[in-house]
Parts: sequence; structure tokens; C-alpha cells
Amino acid sequence: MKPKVAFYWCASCGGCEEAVVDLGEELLTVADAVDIVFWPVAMDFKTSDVEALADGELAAAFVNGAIRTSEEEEMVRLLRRKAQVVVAFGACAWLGGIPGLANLYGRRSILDYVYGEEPSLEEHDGARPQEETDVAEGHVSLPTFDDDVRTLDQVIEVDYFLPGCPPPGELIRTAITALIEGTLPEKGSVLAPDVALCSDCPRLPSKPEKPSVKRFVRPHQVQIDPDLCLLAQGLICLGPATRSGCGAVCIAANMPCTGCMGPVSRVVDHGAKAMSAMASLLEADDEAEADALIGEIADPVGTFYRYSLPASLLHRRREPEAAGRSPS
Amino acid sequence: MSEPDETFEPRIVAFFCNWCTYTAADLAGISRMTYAPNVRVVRLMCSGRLDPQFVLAALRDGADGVLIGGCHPGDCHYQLGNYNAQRRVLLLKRMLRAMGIEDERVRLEWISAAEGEKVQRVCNEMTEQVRALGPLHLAAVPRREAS
Amino acid sequence: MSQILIDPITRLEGHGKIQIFLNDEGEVDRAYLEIPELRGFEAFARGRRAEDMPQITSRICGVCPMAHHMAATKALDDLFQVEPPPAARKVRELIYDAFIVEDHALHFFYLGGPDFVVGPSAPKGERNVLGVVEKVGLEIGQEVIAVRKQLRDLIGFAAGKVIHPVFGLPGGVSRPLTPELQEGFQAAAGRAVDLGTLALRLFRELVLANPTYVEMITSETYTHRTYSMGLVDPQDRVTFYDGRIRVTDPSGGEFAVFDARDYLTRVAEHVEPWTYMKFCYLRDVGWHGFEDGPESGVYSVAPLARLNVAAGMATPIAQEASEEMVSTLGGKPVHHTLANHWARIIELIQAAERMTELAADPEILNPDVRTIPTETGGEGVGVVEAPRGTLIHHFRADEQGLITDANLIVATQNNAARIALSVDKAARALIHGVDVDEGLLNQVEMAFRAYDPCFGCATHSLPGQMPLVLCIRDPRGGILREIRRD
Amino acid sequence: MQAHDGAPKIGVYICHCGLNIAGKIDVEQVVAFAATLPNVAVARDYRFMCSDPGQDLIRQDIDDGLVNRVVVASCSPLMHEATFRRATAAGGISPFFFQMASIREHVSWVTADQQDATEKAKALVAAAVRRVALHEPLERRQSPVLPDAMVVGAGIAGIHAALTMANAGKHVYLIERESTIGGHMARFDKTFPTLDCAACILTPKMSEVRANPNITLWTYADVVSVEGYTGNFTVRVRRRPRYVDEDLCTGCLACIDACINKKAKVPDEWNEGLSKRKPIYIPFPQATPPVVVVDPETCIWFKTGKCPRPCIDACERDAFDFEQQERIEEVKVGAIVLATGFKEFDATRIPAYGYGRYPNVYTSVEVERLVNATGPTQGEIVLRDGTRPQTVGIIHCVGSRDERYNAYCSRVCCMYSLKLAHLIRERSGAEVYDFYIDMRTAGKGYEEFYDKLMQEGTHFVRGRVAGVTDEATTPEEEGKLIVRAEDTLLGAARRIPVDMVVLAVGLEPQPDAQDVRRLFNIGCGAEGFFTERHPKLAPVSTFTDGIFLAGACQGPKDIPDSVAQAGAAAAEVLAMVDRGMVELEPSTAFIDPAACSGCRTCVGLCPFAAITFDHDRNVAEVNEVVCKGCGICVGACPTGAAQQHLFTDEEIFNEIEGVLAYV
Repeated sequence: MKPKVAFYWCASCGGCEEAVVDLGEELLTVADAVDIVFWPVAMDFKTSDVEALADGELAAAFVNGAIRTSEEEEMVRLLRRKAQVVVAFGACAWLGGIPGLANLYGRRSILDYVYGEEPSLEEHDGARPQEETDVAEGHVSLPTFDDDVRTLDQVIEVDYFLPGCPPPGELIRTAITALIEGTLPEKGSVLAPDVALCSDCPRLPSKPEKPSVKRFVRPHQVQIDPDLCLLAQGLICLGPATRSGCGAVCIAANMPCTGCMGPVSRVVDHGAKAMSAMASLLEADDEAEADALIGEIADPVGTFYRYSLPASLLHRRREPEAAGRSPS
Repeated sequence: MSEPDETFEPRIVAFFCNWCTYTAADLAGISRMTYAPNVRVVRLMCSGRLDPQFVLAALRDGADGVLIGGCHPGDCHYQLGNYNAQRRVLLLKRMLRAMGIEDERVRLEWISAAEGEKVQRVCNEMTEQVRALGPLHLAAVPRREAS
Repeated sequence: MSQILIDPITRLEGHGKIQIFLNDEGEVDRAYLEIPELRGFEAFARGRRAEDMPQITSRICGVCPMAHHMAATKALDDLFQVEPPPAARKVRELIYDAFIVEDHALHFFYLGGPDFVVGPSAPKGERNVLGVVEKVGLEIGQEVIAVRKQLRDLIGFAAGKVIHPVFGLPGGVSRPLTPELQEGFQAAAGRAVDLGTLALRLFRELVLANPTYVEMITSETYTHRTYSMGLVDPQDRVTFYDGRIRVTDPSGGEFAVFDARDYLTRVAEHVEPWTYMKFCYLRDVGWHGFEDGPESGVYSVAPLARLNVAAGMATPIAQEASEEMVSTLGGKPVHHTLANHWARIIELIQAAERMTELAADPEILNPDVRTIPTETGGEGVGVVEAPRGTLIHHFRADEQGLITDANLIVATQNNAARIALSVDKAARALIHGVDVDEGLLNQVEMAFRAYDPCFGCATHSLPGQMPLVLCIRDPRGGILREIRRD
Repeated sequence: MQAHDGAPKIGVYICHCGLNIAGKIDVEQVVAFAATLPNVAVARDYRFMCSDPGQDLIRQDIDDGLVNRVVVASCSPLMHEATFRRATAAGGISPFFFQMASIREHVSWVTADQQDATEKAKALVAAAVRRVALHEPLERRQSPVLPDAMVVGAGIAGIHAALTMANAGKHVYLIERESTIGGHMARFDKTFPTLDCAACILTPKMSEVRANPNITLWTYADVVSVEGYTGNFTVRVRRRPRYVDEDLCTGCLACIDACINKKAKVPDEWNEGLSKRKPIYIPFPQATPPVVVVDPETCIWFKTGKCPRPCIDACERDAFDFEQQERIEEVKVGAIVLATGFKEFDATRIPAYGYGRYPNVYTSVEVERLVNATGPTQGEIVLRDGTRPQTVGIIHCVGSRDERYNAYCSRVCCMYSLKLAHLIRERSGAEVYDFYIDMRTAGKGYEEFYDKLMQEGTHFVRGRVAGVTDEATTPEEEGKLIVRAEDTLLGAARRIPVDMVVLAVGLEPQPDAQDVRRLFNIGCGAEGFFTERHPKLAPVSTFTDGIFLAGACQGPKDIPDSVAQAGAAAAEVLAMVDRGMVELEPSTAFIDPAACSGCRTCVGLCPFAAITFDHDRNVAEVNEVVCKGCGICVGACPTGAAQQHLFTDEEIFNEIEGVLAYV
């Protein structure tokens, strides 16, 4: 009897599903090896199919996307009950991902902007989508959104984490194989190498023996040397602070690493560690000079926490209304 | 922020370098300079050991402010540690600003081993500044229910 | 009291919910398509570095990340006031066409196709890509997979990553095309043209040869006479990477031609309290509710609309195929929603043919692919034809190059009102009383799946996903049936 | 990670420190609290943990198997960490299974409220407990100590330190900036309180330095760089050219007579400019080494290139070398004694006293030269116009005990003022008025000397001098300097006309003390004197192991104290060198090769070039012997591959949680 697996997406872009589809022929072999009982993006099975399962009947549930709504929360709790192994699939499920940058704004300010300020809006009475609406024919309701984006393991217990935006095919393959062959590592592991990207970087040999940065530049401001270490060119490359396993594809495309593979196991806060390394490398001892040069980074949160804000120590921007929610 | 709550006692974690600021704090003690009890010192050998994660962890664990003390520029026992600390804190503070955390909550001070009274002054100042700002009240990181 | 519930709507990217209200006769009174998702990209784009927009906005959708990446990159060209070198422009278009091919193939074979290829009322376990493979045979199935893989690998190499590309920069691309990649694209292009013609053949054999399907396609149930919108090249032919926006009225006459920079004067977004989706309409006509016809500002985008607004296709095989379609369906403009599947194949062929031309262009190897901006900040608008329709990115940035305003008009949003119409109309036609069978309900879903809608894109908003529920209510709003198709 | 001997069993020991801690902190409460903390097996308090019985508590509990981790909450670790590590080791476990909580310096001594103090103490204890559970057994690295030593500064302190070590058979490099050794003492005529002749006691030691084969003496030289670490310093010394071969010159001084300048016209620094010297000169007859110096600033040959240079002909040894260049010598030594001395307060900074404005206002140093037989006047007390003063006023505390200049007491001024008062009276018969604030004569035979002066009839006026003026208000003040002072004994303001005013200038740090401090990586106090490791327990050590202090560079001192301290410093060095090795602190950085990605962020950040990059294994490596344990690389490492012994991320995270354990 083939192991049953489920794929599910929460607040995500669908890229993780695409990554699975991209396994191509292997998808067919995987489909042979396992019994996919739930996969909304590609197959017509419904929630009730999952509810019908006995607890633990699923060998594994692969969940991508961050958590924002009560519906998502219920669904992942359901999957947790049904699955022996839950895998947080991709940067959003593990760390919050780019949609996690929404934690820089409160729910209210986002609604105000999207439905109140954008230039293409019709002149209207400031109507907003309502959770409850009475229409001519009856009553219509919309789900409530939490004020913040949560990572999967901030909601349910997660056994494994598959990094990347989306996870590299190689890692997905290895993970699924390990699952089928029962060779998964100890629970809580991130299913990727536990060393930073520099170790894989084709440009490492071109890195200076003693790296340092005179000033940080932004990718659009310079002709980027296709062979020289990007950090040595003053570009903020998060390769030194980010897990390997992606094959350094962005760097191969002559663009700096933005950190989608997340931190290694020894790091608590991806952005903080990356900031520490970058700031240390800057050649400026005078306070005013250092501050000016650091100011040129322009957007520290978007730069160093692009994929990990909800998983970071601060989790979200501090809002006055957050005052009621202090940790006890 | 809401108006200062006089009954609020700020929690402040301080990271002091062994050779200058920690020694200065000892001097303040030897000189019996009383100051606010709100500051709790974690000793590092050098301010250059400061990892921005420490500052964030302190705030996450309930500190309302963080004080970092190192040797004056040019005086670092390890020559360059304080400059590294300065750059890290400058960048960290810009990030904290973007995350809605007031500047005054994280403070870097150069305090030499001879400046016991500066330890006293800075600890008192910072305690009052943070008291005026009120509790940090970081939004709780969601904790999953035990399953 | 029995309940019916569709949960969640499947085989589309994103999330939706349909509420259907019945009148006392058990006939459909009104169907609501609710999009309960909002991720707020526009809101949190503010404060980010402008040059990061192509990579950040691509996360709106992992199925068409290239469309967002490209629209944002073009918006940055405008914002930083730089003209990419010719080679960069060609590299972008080549990669973009490759993306159109593989994305259309995805929809035809994986998402939309099964409805026809396997059959709208076939058992659900078969109504998917594997079912398609069953039907058309493993070789074809493998060829489909192989071609998509080849194209996506090439895009990956050229763009950094196929899912969430990184190569777009204001004023060009991050690196020149290598001769190896050029050869790769040439080979793949040829193979893609063949796949397109194969798909066309399958469509003829499996759909057109089946009278019930043809009847279904041309039936009033799946027909709305709305305005159409799409990009056209200087010869008014279909184009994906760049062009002017052309709008034709329900009878096919030119209504407007404008530059993307002027979109605000032409397009407006309507807010309804019962959905997070914002509905686009033509300002000049105005919002008059969910109606079709020349009096309603509702318009459509995506393959069929593109064919409607264009004088023709830009490449020979595609042109031929489009003529066949138009004549079969009784002349332009074609308003049969389900014809989108057909139009999609025709577009796939044009994109493949265009790839062949570009890959053969020696200029495409020119190493000069970057113009370094001298200006920082300002305002920029970028437009492309995403597989699902016209996509506009609009940014403003300060002197630091940080985004101060972001506005995105996304393909499915353009279509949103029309999709709502389609669902409403299909429901009216298909649902009589509460006894609705599962196949019938799939036909309701088909009404919007034909648009290949991406609600993920459409609401590029707060993360949050909600299953689509088909909920049938009595006139007093009480739930008669909620259909959870099992 | 965990202790080899199983789960942590932590012993917490709260010290009362008499009432220093117990007087402010409710020790019982803290003990009770500690007992509730995770992994705490034993929680005790004791009156003095640093005492033997206190340390025995620890040893015993470990012996009895009750405890395998130790937390002592008492004074600052800078005070007793070593003590308690020894006690821990004595129990038979690693000395690093120990953590200290400073509840005295950081709590009881600085907190007003008892409850606040108790709560804070609890938090610090909680932090230490959380932390110590993670401590690992560490090896103290040993490093050999090079046998040779260096003394910088050859005043009486440096000379004594050098001789003490040389006589113990160690080779000593003695470095002196001036062209001769001897320092300030060599300029004195007599020393207080015994009035024995300075030269008579100093010059034998000076020649002994020269004669001692174990001493390499480099005068006219200064240290330009210091590298390495305790037991193993590499010091580079610049030797400035004197244009005369030291080994050939016999000090016959024939060249000086022969100099083309028949008359000496260059102000003589040695005599405070009170006399003149030639471009080629020797500071004083007993200068050591007895080698002349050519001053290129004033030598005609150097200025014009035109001079027959009769000096060369005059030299029988052919010792001149006008091509001589500065030389850099590099030596390796195990330890260094700094005896760089002091400088006198610049009297012009107090305009009211008229120094530099009234020719007859002198500094005490100038008068030291005047009363010196080898001085400009061969010991005659005469004013600049050659006349003898009838009345002399000596003003104490010039630049000392005054917030505007130096708050501290320079310690030696009272005594040398008494000495000068005696010598002036003796040599010139002048009436001497001695203006003092407090007469500080603590020292063997000092008070007796004060009595002797009073009997001699010196006039003592108690009160700070307001100023010195030449504006006469009465006939008898005409042509005199009037010292305006408040006589606190009479309770009246006084104007005392005198012919000569002597300013008893205080002692200040050398002007380049800050540079020297950075050069040797030690500290300075607020006033600028070098700081000792501990004012009582380590008065000649510094915060940099292997570098010691002697004499007035550490603070104002008289000759007996300087010599005593020099002996102490020498003894410290001898102890080190004879032991042959030092134990280095284990708090060094290390890099997990399996975790290192080879990003090299750390490599360039190390101030001591202790990190190298292994291109074969593609990892960075820390040389633990060179590493000084700052942790800069650890803070910067983007993946936590670099860690620091005793300061791992995990240990610090736990300490943070601990100090925030508000109860």
C-alpha cells in the first residue's frame, strides 16, 4: 500500500506547487510511489477527503505558504492530526517569506491603502470589503485576517523544513525520496546543507583574502562583474549568511543572493546575523562616516529580512495597538 | 506613546566590555555611586563580541532597553572591537527604527575604566528615558499550542 | 435541510468562493464570486528599494512570476528613465515568450484542459494532468512534460530562477545571453511550435470533433458581449512583451488606444464590500454593475480578448490558426468564454514562433545589456500581456530610490467582473433547484476556469487563502445547500 | 556540550562580604531563590567566600559529589574570579565549570533600596546559573616565556628595576629616550629628608648599569612597536643618531672644546635653559653613557654643510660619524617594565604666579639646578641679575590640589619644598617664606625634617597664594615681588615682599603618555597616569599580562617609593621568567570547520592576524596562541561557525534570559 501524502498551500503564490510540478517526469514516478490524496492546485480532492482519513493515516503533509487566516489555521491543524510527518515547504511556511513583509504594516493600514489610497480606485464613498455584508439577495461573509503573518511552526508542530523560494528541485527530490525510503533525519531538521552559500559559490576563489567594503552599492547602480565576488564589488550578497543548497543560481545569473534559503541552524535571527557581518566589513571607524555609509543600504528590513520577518526575533513591526499583546 | 507611567520600572540589559566599561562599573561600585537598579550587566570581553542577535534577544525576552558599553575610540583593548560594535549598532538601530522601536531604547556609550561616574550617569539617564517611553510591549511571537 | 459546498475550488492559482442565491422557484437569483484573499503587496512594497520590485512582486504569483518580474522591470526602466540596449530588450522578450509558451501549456494540459480532454463530468480522480496523460497517451504526456521542462530549464538558466526570476534590472538584464543558451532556445522553440500544433490537433480531435463540446462552447451560457482589452504591436497584431493598449467595443470597433502611462485615465477599480477583489472597468463607460454590453464598463482580457483587439497574429502558423478559429466561431469579436482555451493554443504557437525569430537574431548575443541609470526616484509604469491578460505595474519612488507608492492592475482583476458575470450566468443556466450533480457544478467552475484566472495574482494582498464554496441559499438567505463536492 | 560527569549539579554560593553585601542584600532571600533554579543542587551563603573556609565549602561540596558546577555571587570577577576558579579546580573539576555574579560592585554598593538590590542580585544569580550549566571544561593553554626582559625609561625606577633583574642573571634591554640615563634624580643636588647627595647615590647605580654585562643600554632611543603577547613580545626600538660612535667615544670631551663655536650659545635643556651649551655637548659630567651628542639643529655642519669640523680632528678615537642614520633594533622579550616617569607642571598655566613674566619667579626644578654644584651657578643661589636674594618665597601645590589643573596631590612637593627652603637658606642666608595649604610629610623621617626646618626659622604661611605681583603699594615693597596670600592661621590677607619666588610645581603624566599607553595596550586613569591592574592587590601589574609599571608613570611618587615599586615590578618579571611559561586565558575564538562556509568575513577583522584561511579545506582557522579572545570575529560570523570559549552564543543567550528573570 503506497504511502498517502497531501500537498496544501496557505498564504502563498503557488510557486511551491510549480516547483513540484517542475519535477516533471519525476512527478509521474513520485505519483507512482506515493498516493497523493490532497492537492488543491492540481487535483479535485476536497477537504472532506482529508477529514475522512484516520489520524496519522497520511505519511506526510507538505504545507507551503504562511498562515494568515483562521481557515488556514484549521486546515493545517487538520493536516497535523492526519499526518505522521508535516513538512513546512518553502520559505513562506518556514520563515514567513516575502508576504511576511506585510508584518511591517498593520492589517488596518493595508486595507486603508489598498481600498482607500491607490490612484486607480474609482471615486467612492470609501467602502471597504466587509467581513459581513447584506446584499439584496441575502447575507455574504468574508474571512477575518489576523493582524500578522505567522510561520507554520508558530501554529502547529512541524517536523521538517524545506527551505527556498521555491525549494530547489534537488532538495524536494531528496526529501521525498528520504520520506519514501524512511531515511529522514532527526525531527526538526531543515532538509538542506547546514553551511552557508559561499561554500558552493563559483566566485569564492575571487573573494579577497581579507574582504572589506568601502561603500555598499545597489545592483542597478553598477555594471556587475560576472566573475568577481559580489560582496567584493560592494553589493550586499547574503550568500555568507544564507544556507546553501540552491546551487547559487542567482549569483550565476549575476545577481546577489537575497537569502531565500534562510539561515543555518546555528543562527537565531537571519537578518541580525547578516547585518552584523555586513556592518563589520564596512571600512569606516568614524561614527558619522559609518552612519552615512550604512544609510546607503536604504532598507535594512527589506534587505536583510526579506524572507524571514515573521520568524525573526521581532516578528512584526511594533504598532501602538500591539501594546496590549506584550509577552507575559 | 502614552504619557510616562511613574510606576513603570524599565528593564534594561547592558552589554559591557571587560576592560573599559565593566571595569568602570566596578569603579562606580568601589566609589559607592548609587544608580538605578534597572540595568543588568552581561559581561563581554570586548564590545566587538556584540552580536545584534543579543540586542534583539534581550528585547524579545522582555527588556525595554539595551545599553552597550565599550572603550573610547582608539582605546579598545583589542584595538578595533569598539568600531565593529559601533557599525553593527548603527545598522541595527536603523532596522529597529523601521520596526517601530524608538532610538532611545538602544544606546551605545564609550565609557573608559576611569569613568565610574559616567556609568552612574548613563544608567540613570537611560532608565529615565526608557521610563518616559514606557514599556516596549513587543507583539508576542505566536506560540503554537502543544499538540 | 441539506447542504452543498464546493471546497475549495480547484485547479486554479489562488482562491475563490461562490455564493448563489435562489429565488422561490428554486432558480438562481444571483451568484456572487467572492475573492476572500488579500496579501497587500502594494502596501508593503512601500519603503522597499525600487530595484527590488521585480523580485518582490514576482512573489505575487508563482505560476506567472515572469509576468510580474517583467512588468516591474519595465516600470523601473520608466522610473529610472533608462532605455535598455537592444540586446537586453531582445533577451527579455525571448525569455518572456518562452514563459508564455510553457505557461499556456501548463494551463491547457494541467489546469483547463482536463475539463475537455478528460471530460467535464468524468470522475474527479481522472480530471487532472494524469488523466490527460491517460487520454492522450504517455508519449504525448511525456512530450508535454519534456517541452515544459526544457523551456523552464532554459528560462531558469537565463533568468536565474524560473520560479521567481532575478535577471531584470532597470535599463537591461543582469547578464548577456550565452551562445549555449541561444542554441538551447533555438532548439526548444522549434519543439514548442510542434507542441502547439499538437495541442491544436488534440483540441480539434477531442473538442471540436465533439458536438456537445462545440455546442457548450458556443452556448449562450458561456457567452458575454463585453469590451476587450489587450496589447498590440505597431501593426495592431498580438504582442506579449510590449506595445500599446487597445480596447475594442462589444461589436469589435476600436474604442481606445493608449499608452500604459495613461492607464489611470482609462481604467478604474470598483470596490464591492463582499469581496477583496477590486473590479476593473473602463472609466469612459463607467461602472454600471455586473452587466455586459456596450453600456457597461466591464471588459475582458486574456487570450480571447487579445485576439479580439488585434488585427491578427504576428506569426504565420498562429495567424492561420486564428483564422480557423474565427471562422469556426462565426467571426470576430468572439465572445464565447470557453473559446479562451482555443485562443490560448493559438497564442502558444505565436510565442513559440516569435522565440524562433529572436533566438536566430545575432544581435541577441551582444554583451551590452545594461544601461546604468543616472536618475534616482520618480515615477514609472510598466505593462506586459501576462498569460491571463494585461498586467500593469506602477511605482513612485523617493530620492533614495525607495518606493513611496505602488499600484498594480493585474490580469485577472481586469477580468474579474466578467468572470463574476460568467459564474452568475452559468449558475443560472445550470442550477435548477437544489439537486445539483457534481459534473454540473464542475461546469460552473469551468465558467471561470476558462479564463485561467489567478486569484492569487488578482488580490496580491495579505497572505490568506480561502476555499471556494458553492453555497446555495433560499430567498431569505438561509442555506439551502452548500456543495462540498465529494 | 554537557559536563563529562553527567547532568549539571550547580552549587550556588552567596557571599556576605561582611556587611558589604549582606548590609544591602537580603542574602537569605537570594539563597532561597537560587535553590529554586533549575539544576541547582546546593545553595549556601557565607560571610567571606574568598576566605579559606569559604573556598573549602566549594571544594567540599564537589568532593562530596553534590556539585559539579559552581556559581559564586560576591564581588567583581576582576577581583576574585581566579580565586574561585582555583577553589573549583581544587574540588577536582574543571576550573571553568565556574561562573561569578558580581553582586557587590554591581549591586550592593550601587543600589539605594534594599529590595531593589535583592531583586537585582537574584537576577544576576539566575543568569550565572543558566550560563554555568553550559560551560565546558577547557584547557588552559600554556605559552613559554622568553628569558629576556625590557625596561622602558631609565630614571631611578627603571635603573633599579633593570639592575635587580640583571643581578638575578636575566638579560635586560634598558631603553632611554634622553641621551643619558638618570632621569629627574640626576638633576637634583640633595634628596629629602636625609639630604644625602643625589649624585652620590645615583651615579654608582648609573655606572653599574653600564658595567653590567646583562644590561643592553640604548639611550637616545624609543620604542616604536610592540607585538605579541605575554611571555613573547617582539619590540622594535628606534635608536636616533648622535653622530658619535658610542663604543669609540670615551667622553674625554676634547671635541667640545674644539668645536668651531668658541662660545656656547644654545640654551642648555639640562639646566632648564639657565646656562648655555654648544651644538656638541654632554648633559652633565656623569652622564651615562659618557658619550657626546651632536645636535643637528644647531651644528653648523648640519645647517650649512660648511664647517672644517675641528671636532673630528680633536677626537683621538675617530668616533665621529656624521653619516650616522637612525637604526631600528628588533628584540624579543618575555616581559616589559614601563618606568617612563613624569613631567613637571607647566607653571605658565597659572598666570597669577607670574612665571615667565617676572624673571625672578623660578620653578622648583630650576632651583634644583641652581642649588646643584654641577648646575649653572655651581650651587650659588643668585638671581638672573647675579645678585643674591635676601628673601625667598616658596609656593606649594602649584598645579596640584586644584580643580582647575590637577585635583590630585603630587605627594613630593611639600618635602622637596622643605628641602629647597633648607638649601636656599644654607647657601644664601636668605629669609625663606613657605606658603603651604597642608604640610604633607607622611614618610620615614619626613615630619622630623619639617620640625628641623621650623627650628631653622623658615617662615611658614598657611594658605593658598592668590598671586604674585610687582606692583608696590608701600615703599618697602618697591622693586620686590609681592606674594599675596591668605594666612589662614592669622585669618588675614598678607602681602609679603620677596626677591625670589619658587613655584613648587606638581607632577603630571608625560605628554605622550596616551601614545605610550596605546603602544603597550594598557590603560590610563582620568588624570593620565597608567592604571595598575588593582590598586591594592596588583599595584605594579597592568591589564595586559607581561607588562608592569614602576615609578611615577603610575602616579606621583618620591624616590623611595619609586625604587620600592621598581623592585616589585622586577620581582614580578623574575617570577614569570623563572617559571618559564604563562597560562593564557582560554576565552579564545574557534571555528567549526564543518560549519565554516569559507566566506572569510572574519579573516580581515582580526586585529591580531590570528585568523588564516586554509584554501585546501576552504575554511578559516584561528591560531589560538595568537588569538587574544576579543570575539570580534564571533560577533561578525554570519553563520555562528565562529564561537568563543566561555562566551558562546548559547551561553550569552542564556545569560540574557537570566538577567531578565525578574522575580
